[in-house]
Amino acid sequence: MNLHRFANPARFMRLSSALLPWCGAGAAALIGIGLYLALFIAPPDYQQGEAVRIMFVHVPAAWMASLVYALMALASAIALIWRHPLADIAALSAAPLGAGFTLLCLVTGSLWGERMWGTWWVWDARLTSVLVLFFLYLGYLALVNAFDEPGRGARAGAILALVGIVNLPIIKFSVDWWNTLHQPASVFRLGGPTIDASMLWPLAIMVLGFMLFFATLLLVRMRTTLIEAKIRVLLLSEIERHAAASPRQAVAS
Amino acid sequence: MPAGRHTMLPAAGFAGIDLACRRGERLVFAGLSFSLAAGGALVLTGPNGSGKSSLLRLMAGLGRPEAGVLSWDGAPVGEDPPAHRARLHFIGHQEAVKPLLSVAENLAFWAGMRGGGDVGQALARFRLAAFAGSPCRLLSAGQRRRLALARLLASPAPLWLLDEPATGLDSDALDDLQAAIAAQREAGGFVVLSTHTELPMAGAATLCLSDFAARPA
Amino acid sequence: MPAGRHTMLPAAGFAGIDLACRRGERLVFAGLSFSLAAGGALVLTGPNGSGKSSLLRLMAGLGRPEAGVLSWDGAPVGEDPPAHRARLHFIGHQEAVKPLLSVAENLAFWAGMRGGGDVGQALARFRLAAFAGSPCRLLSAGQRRRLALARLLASPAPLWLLDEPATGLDSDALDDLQAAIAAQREAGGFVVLSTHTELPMAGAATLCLSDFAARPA
Amino acid sequence: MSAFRLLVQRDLRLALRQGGDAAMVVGFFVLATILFPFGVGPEPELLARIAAGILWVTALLAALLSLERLFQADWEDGSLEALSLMPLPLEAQVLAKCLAHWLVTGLPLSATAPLLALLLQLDAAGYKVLVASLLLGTPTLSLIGAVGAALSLGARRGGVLLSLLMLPLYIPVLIFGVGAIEASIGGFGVGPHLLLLGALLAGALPLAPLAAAAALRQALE
Amino acid sequence: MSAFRLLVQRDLRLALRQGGDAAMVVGFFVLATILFPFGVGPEPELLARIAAGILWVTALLAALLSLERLFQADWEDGSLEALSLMPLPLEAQVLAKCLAHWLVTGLPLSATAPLLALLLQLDAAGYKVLVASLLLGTPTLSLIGAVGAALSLGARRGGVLLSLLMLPLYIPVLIFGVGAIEASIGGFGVGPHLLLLGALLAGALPLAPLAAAAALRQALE
Ligand code: HEM
Ligand SMILES: Nc1ncnc2c1ncn2[C@@H]1O[C@H](COP(=O)(O)OP(=O)(O)OP(=O)(O)O)[C@@H](O)[C@H]1O
Ligand SMILES: Nc1ncnc2c1ncn2[C@@H]1O[C@H](COP(=O)(O)OP(=O)(O)OP(=O)(O)O)[C@@H](O)[C@H]1O
Ligand SMILES: [Mg+2]
Ligand SMILES: [Mg+2]
Repeated sequence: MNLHRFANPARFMRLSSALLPWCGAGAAALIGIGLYLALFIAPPDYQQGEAVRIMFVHVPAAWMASLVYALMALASAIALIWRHPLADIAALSAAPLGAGFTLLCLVTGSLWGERMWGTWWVWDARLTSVLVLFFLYLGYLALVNAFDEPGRGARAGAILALVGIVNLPIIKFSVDWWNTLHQPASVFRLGGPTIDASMLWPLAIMVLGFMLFFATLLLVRMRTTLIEAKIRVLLLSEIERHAAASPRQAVAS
Repeated sequence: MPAGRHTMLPAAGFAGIDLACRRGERLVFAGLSFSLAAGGALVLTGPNGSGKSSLLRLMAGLGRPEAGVLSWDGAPVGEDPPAHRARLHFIGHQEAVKPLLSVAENLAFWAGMRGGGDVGQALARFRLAAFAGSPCRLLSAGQRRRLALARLLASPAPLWLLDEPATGLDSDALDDLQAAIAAQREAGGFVVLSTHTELPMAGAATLCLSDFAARPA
Repeated sequence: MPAGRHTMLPAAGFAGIDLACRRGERLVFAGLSFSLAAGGALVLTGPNGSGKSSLLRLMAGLGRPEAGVLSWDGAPVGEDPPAHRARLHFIGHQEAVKPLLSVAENLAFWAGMRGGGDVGQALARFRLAAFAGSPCRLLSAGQRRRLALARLLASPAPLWLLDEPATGLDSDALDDLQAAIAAQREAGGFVVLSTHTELPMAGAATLCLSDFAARPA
Repeated sequence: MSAFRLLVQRDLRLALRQGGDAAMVVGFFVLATILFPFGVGPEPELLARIAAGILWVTALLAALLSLERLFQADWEDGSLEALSLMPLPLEAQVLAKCLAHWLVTGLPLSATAPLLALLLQLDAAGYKVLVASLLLGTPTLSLIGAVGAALSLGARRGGVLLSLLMLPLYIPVLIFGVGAIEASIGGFGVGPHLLLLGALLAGALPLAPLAAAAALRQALE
Repeated sequence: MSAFRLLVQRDLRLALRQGGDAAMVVGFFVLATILFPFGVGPEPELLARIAAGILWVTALLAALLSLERLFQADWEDGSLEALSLMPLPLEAQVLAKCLAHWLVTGLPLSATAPLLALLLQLDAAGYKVLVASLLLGTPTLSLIGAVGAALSLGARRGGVLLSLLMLPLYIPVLIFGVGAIEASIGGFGVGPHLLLLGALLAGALPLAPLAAAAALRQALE
């Protein structure tokens, strides 16, 4: 509603500009090391062969997908309850990133599935909940961008994000139930042998790298939004100075 | 809102102080103040797009002012929205008439939502009694407008906010409208209306919105 | 249609003879005749529901008269509907403005459907040039009306049928409308319009619809 | 008459007089169900196998379609603005509109379902539970849908948006609804499924009007 | 630019900008298809068995739904009245509106279908024919639907009724469409089915605009 509220997040700008280089560099380094370990050091799986290396992207992406949604819903709650302007911007900035991670998880999973099960898709409970999560993100993004006034989209989106987080465990639970009710005939079961240490390390490094990568992009997106808002406020105050018209009174009885 | 602000509000009546309104990116008007005592009337004029409808919507509580306060009997209107809603009638450009319901059904619904009232008399006062049973789909443009205005009489409210109420009315209906406004003011009510035509009213203040334009339209 | 009828039709101009109109079950008016020569104007007045809009729709060929003939240069209009459509502009109560299209897009569409015209100039004549790029959703009531009227200037047509064109217009826009009507008449065009307010026009004939009421409304 | 009942009555009257969106629901339901045998082929075993799923999915789609216009007509003709200025709280108004919506969609839908189940050769054991699950599930659909309809009011691409918003939220209702029918056909207990449907309804009943009213308020600003 | 192209362009622009009824089609199509596995269960063989039918039925329903409002918006805001007074014959206008409708519904629908076919485990042999049959069949749906939409404008109640009246006309399209896909999966020739779909289109192309324009004219009177 009031653009002036967006105009003074000076502290955030200072803090974020100090953090940004560290996050960026950390993300690049961790993902670089992680990829190197994953592609060249980790041994091929005795069952799955080289295809197992997809895991090092797939699993972090899957975790980030739900983590980001939780963060987005938290930010939305703060935005709705305390009307904190930065929370709105954080939620808006996080959503496309979360959708990206979800898509990455789906695509890598699909590619993997084609190699391992000979099919791009099965209606497995876990796969299905990721698909539904992806639709939650898409709905949020579509809603936020469907209004001309940016403020309206943000508020509608915040309501939706909260409704979505309430629903997320319900979906997870119901999908699990659904899938056990009609036991699929010949579907590969996920989460086979416990992971070996030689794979655990690269995986942990990749996960950390993904988190820092997310933090970097989030900060960049929030900063751009704030700078854009600042420019708009400057333009508007210019207009308002023009409009310092002599206030008149109309009184009637 | 700083406490100091409240002391400026007039102790009685309907008033607005230093109001500004933004539609989308544009500041439509700014620095607008008015005050009305019981029985007062305020006529909003100004060229197309100067913000008459926008101001009336603010007064109704549909949307918040970008700056400034609206007050009723000294208390900011935003502090108790339900109380404000209960005391006003708002008739906008759109008539909120359902084509499928009959004239009487339409009016009875709106009156009933506010606790009920005398539908038959309100229809008669706007010369719609003969149409009471016919579906609103069949009404001519002016008849629809009269039906919208009949809501004012079907259930009482101290504050009337009317956006170009005279649109499409024939001269008889215009007289009816003016009589209704006069009766409302006599009873101590408040009337704010926008118009492009002459609507003579005794002792009404006029506010020309173009005097408060934030930038030339 | 009996051949004898045609001989009564005036050899030039736009005329209607002994027209009657039924809406639903009701005969709205009957025995109504008029005739307009080039440059002529006809003002329709009458109380709400007396049939002004209904008559204008008949003139446009939207619906057929219950009785009587409409003629153009001596030939019944119903004989060649496409030719009649090509020669008229009809602006009804509803504005046929798409909220999602920009002001210029809206006007360019309607002009283009009639073979094209000067959109920019028409917008300028109704002081809408500044809004050309903005979506019509954002227009105020009067601005929408002006956009509808701009169709008259964007593509030429000899016959203008305008249903309460002055609704919601500010005084500048009213002047623009009157100037446009005067220019149209000077160029030998015909203008028929309905109104509830005063719209001074030199040498215009007035038809009060209540004089032809088939039964008191 | 209380304002709440008045609003329900008005919406019912409009729906019954026009038939438009509400009767469309039942029409759509019947139509879609009739089309399936043409699409998947007439084998009775196959149809029986998928009957519960088809009935629930089409019922859900039918409800979704009518919801798109739950607030739309009132929004377009200025009624929503006027309603928001009435003394009755907006939350109660949403509830009233949902109730009216359910009475002209969910209820007739539940009543028609057994007939269509016959057409699709649903196992006779499933009829009662089919109706029960629809009666318990469709009010939740109306309530959740009201949130979506309010959120997408005045948005560009309202239609797609609504489908997109509602898809994830409707899935649990669908799963438990179908689950109940299949359990009863398979001879298992239907209690848990119906209880879960009831729990979803109990949750939606207070929360959905709150969320929808908040969305409406900001749409009107 | 010719008036015909102008009208197509305007309708496209409106559809793309609002998305409303037209883009809703694709949303609905995706939504409905994704819901089916939840309804009938996740077994790949069963899904593959009914995939062609589900895809065609939902495509048909999606087209039907958007058609109901093909003329509605223009009718409500006075545009239809104004259009009927334009020099371009109403028949050509109907054709233009159908073309625009197909471009924003039938075309994207045909393009999305393979992706959904993947989710439903349709046999790989059927993909090409699926797209071809939709490309040939959906224009016919738009044309037939336009007649129904025009008829339902004048009628006070009965949008549904008229959709039901149109149903018998839709069923042949559905049967030949699904038939083509199943033939290609089964290794039979798809020629006859596609030829029949083409014949239906060739018949609808001149007749439907005539009928729809006549219905519109009397709705406007
Ligand atoms: C589109 C398809 C897929 C999706 C949406 C998907 C989704 C997920 C998700 C959400 C997780 C995180 C679960 C958790 O931490 O609880 C995960 C982990 C994992 N996925 Fe996938 N997956 C897909 C395909 C596959 C395939 C084809 C394979 C291997 C054959 C696979 C193997 C794994 C493994 C090994 C993990 C490791 C973590 C664990 O054991 O829980 N996924 N996947
Ligand atoms: N579709 C319809 N069916 C039946 N009667 C109708 C229909 N439309 C209008 N009428 C009736 O026809 C009469 C004439 O209506 P019309 O709209 O022509 O009046 P008008 O002179 O334009 O009035 P106004 O000044 O209010 O615009 C009215 O009494 C109206 O109730
Ligand atoms: N939803 C909106 N978003 C952005 N701008 C808007 C919106 N609605 C109106 N406006 C703009 O706000 C300005 C004021 O509009 P408003 O309707 O208040 O004018 P008005 O004085 O009532 O004019 P009229 O006499 O034509 O009714 C106009 O310039 C209009 O373009
Ligand atoms: Mg206005
Ligand atoms: Mg009229």
